[in-house]
Amino acid sequence: MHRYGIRGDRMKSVNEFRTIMTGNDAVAYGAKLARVKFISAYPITPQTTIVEKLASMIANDELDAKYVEVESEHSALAAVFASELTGVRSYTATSSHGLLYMHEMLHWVAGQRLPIVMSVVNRAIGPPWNIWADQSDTINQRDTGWMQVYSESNQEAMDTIIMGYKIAENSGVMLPLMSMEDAFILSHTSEPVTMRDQDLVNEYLPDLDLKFRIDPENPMGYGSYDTPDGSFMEFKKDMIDSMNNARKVIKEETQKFNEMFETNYGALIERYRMDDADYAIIAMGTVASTARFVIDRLRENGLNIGLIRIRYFRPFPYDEILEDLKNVKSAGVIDRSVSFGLAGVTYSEVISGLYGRINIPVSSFIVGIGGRDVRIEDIESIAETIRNGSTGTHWINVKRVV
Amino acid sequence: MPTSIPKEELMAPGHTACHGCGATLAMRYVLKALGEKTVVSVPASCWAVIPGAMPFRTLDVPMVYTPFAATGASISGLREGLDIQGKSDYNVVGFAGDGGTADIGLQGLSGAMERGHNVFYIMYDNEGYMNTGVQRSGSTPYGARTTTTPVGKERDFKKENKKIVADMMIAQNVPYVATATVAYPEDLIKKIEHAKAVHGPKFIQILAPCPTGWYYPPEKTIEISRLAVQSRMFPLYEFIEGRFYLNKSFKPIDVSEYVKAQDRFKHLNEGEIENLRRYVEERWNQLLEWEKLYAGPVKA
Amino acid sequence: MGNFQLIEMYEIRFHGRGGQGAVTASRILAAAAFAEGKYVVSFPFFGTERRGAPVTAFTRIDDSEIYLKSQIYNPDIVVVLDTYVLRTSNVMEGLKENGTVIINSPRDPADFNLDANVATVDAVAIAVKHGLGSRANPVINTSMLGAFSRVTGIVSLESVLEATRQNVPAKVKENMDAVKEAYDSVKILKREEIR
Amino acid sequence: MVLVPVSTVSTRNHLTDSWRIQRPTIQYDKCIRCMICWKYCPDNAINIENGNKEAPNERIAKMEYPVIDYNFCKGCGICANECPEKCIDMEFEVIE
Repeated sequence: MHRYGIRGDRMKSVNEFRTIMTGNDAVAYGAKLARVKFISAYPITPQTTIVEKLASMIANDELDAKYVEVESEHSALAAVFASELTGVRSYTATSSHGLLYMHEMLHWVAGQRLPIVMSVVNRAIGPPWNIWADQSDTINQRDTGWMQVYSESNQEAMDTIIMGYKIAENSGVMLPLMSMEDAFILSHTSEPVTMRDQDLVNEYLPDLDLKFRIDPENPMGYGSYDTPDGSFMEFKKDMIDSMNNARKVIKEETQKFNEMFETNYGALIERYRMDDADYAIIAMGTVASTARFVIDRLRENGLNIGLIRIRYFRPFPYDEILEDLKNVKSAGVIDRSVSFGLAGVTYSEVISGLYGRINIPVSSFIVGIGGRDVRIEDIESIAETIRNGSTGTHWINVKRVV
Repeated sequence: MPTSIPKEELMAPGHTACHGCGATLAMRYVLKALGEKTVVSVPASCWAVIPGAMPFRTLDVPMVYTPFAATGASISGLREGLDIQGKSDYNVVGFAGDGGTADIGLQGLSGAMERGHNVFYIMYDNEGYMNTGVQRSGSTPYGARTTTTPVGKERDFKKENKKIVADMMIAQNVPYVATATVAYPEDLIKKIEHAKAVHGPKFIQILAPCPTGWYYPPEKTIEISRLAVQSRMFPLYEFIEGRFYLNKSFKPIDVSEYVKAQDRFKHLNEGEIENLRRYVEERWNQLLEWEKLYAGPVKA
Repeated sequence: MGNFQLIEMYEIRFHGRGGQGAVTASRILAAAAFAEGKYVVSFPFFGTERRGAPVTAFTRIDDSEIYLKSQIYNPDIVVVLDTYVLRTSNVMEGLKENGTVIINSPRDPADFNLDANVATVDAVAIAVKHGLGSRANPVINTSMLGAFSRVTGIVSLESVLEATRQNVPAKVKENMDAVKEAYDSVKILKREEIR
Repeated sequence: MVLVPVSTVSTRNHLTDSWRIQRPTIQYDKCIRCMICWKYCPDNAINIENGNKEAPNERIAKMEYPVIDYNFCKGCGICANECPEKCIDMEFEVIE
């Protein structure tokens, strides 16, 4: 079977090596490579092995950082907020309800313009209790001022931590970044990962230099109250401007990373077999990865279909998607999350980007909620619905519950 | 100058606290005791508003504003962040009200104290949610009228006794725990000096009378603060690394003298004042027991 | 047997019970194939099972990067670490035509009467002999991989030995001896021989 | 460059004299320079200065003495209430 877009495993440096590891280990090594100095977290399945790995690195003197296990996720992000404000590169990781518990602090971190990177293992929100893959947790946080990246492989999960700090700390961005892995499908799955060379990472990612860090020589109030006629509105608008500015920075820094590490990450999106595609699937995370596999099979059967994989949900790649959809007959957007009263959140984002600019049938698909496996046949049925030029929302592989 | 209070002022004038604000005095004394190498974290509270709107700051030390429940965790992060950079000589102070400490921030406080960070947690206790307009908190005493325990026809004042966070901190065996109040700034500053000598978490609960929420004239703040101690409504004590010292150097007065000075207790009848009197006596006896239980050498 | 050629992706499903090391087995197999330059993915069936409960683990092996992230529904090979599982789960479910089942059992392959290539290895006896685990709870996963190598040829004995050496937490030599003994003692019955 | 919400201007530039309804006045000829008014001022609106010849006696005239900063005094009256010599008068502010 012929494959496209295979990432080479050529080694850039003699210090790079390739080994097998889980997504959570890859993420922990990403944080280590990014030279994080302070880590605070609260355990939650399936995030736990990230912080366990980091704690063990510190215990074995492989990582020069302080790890503080706090008593809640709210406190984890509050502690990371505070340490970052002192000028120390800080990191945390969470999942699902932990992320929801952090919600208030998410806004606080972004509003204070702290370039923190956090890993989130996407897990369903209860009830009922469910620990499996579902992106509803992070989709719920889309309006908190954090950049959001969804990875499709363990390698990408590692590299995104490194790129994430670089982008977040850019003086024209200064917004935090959330890096996502689908629960278990990446977090607990072992696959080959190239361990980056620390020297090369150091060259790519300099030390944090927070201009407004806490300094008793220069006392300031951080996040004081502001009035309707003060600058409050301007602060919020500036966050939007910075989020827009991040699009350019993401492209530049991803390009730089690709050159230095011989990777070929797309910036906001990745395209797969879109050049001659009549139909397009739009997806995020590991669903997109499975879609690549299925697209190869569909192509063998004569269906000219391609994939637009969204890497950055925030800032959202409206223009990039529009550019690709100009040439297709119809498209479908896959969401592994639920917004009650709306259903497909990514779908509605895509539609708002297209509105008034092109008019093709675009359908919405809800898959894999609560970790329901997304199978080859599920993507095949999605492709068939797209080919039929369908619109509307389709729930895939839903059972009749009696 | 015939006072031992340090002259250095790290809280500037021009802030926007109410007339006669006890919380402001608490901050002024704490910073005098700690000096300029100090970083303060303040959650939602009166003190998040006292410095005024942007672009103003009223402290001559960095002040970090955090959400309501974040004080304990934020001082943990500040401490570790500074230590990582070798700045261990800076004092890290959480300065939170009683709502942010006894209620919404209790989990974060307990966690920070348990983890043993070298921090100060100052609870300025004005016995209610004064910033939002005088609502009941866990730290509001029995008998007090607040806007959420209003005295209507049914006389629905607060029926529960004060949740005393300092006592909880002793139960948690925090290395330094003390109570203080603004009427005795020398005592307050001395306690912070004692706390400074202890490496680890330090908790100090400062009674900060609030003319706006306790319904008394603003010039009476110090007087009320003094009566709180003398009436034993707010006993002063110190718990230093397992040893408990109760300040008994006051000539006790009857609870009614304290109660009658504030309109928040105006509605109480003699029977209800008797309830308070009994409560105060029981608690005092409990503290005397602690003094025996955690007996230490005579203090210098 | 031993004539597998990697032209398509191989999908292997492990059935065991919590504590037997099915998940570790799937990972050591991936490590062995990875050492031979293959692309691999190894993952457990993501459950909340505790020790003793049935567990499933998966390995995919391919010449090129593996994008398929779904569970394995049509395995080429099924490895059964515990015959108890034969009663509780349909281990044959979705097995490819002419697929292979490798069972931890002292019995003969023909006894199982399965419509597949069947191999049996007395992994419990091997584990006990080499002091792996306890009699109540023998650790048999490395023995199963020795048998796997011999039966399928997807990974060489040398690769399995090396992956075992690198991945077992203790008793390295004993585990490697068990791999070799299982490799030598596995009994194989091809499907066409049944018919 | 981005907008970061930090406050840098000291409230020393923010006068609160307009908050005052009652105005305290120290009668220096009765003031014993105990500095209790300074100690208890929540608005930090009493400064310490050196030597004022208006004093009960020559010894006290040489001492540091309290000066109310009317730019910041909100007129809460704590100083007058706590003054042991009762030498601080509170009078309604007259706007001239």
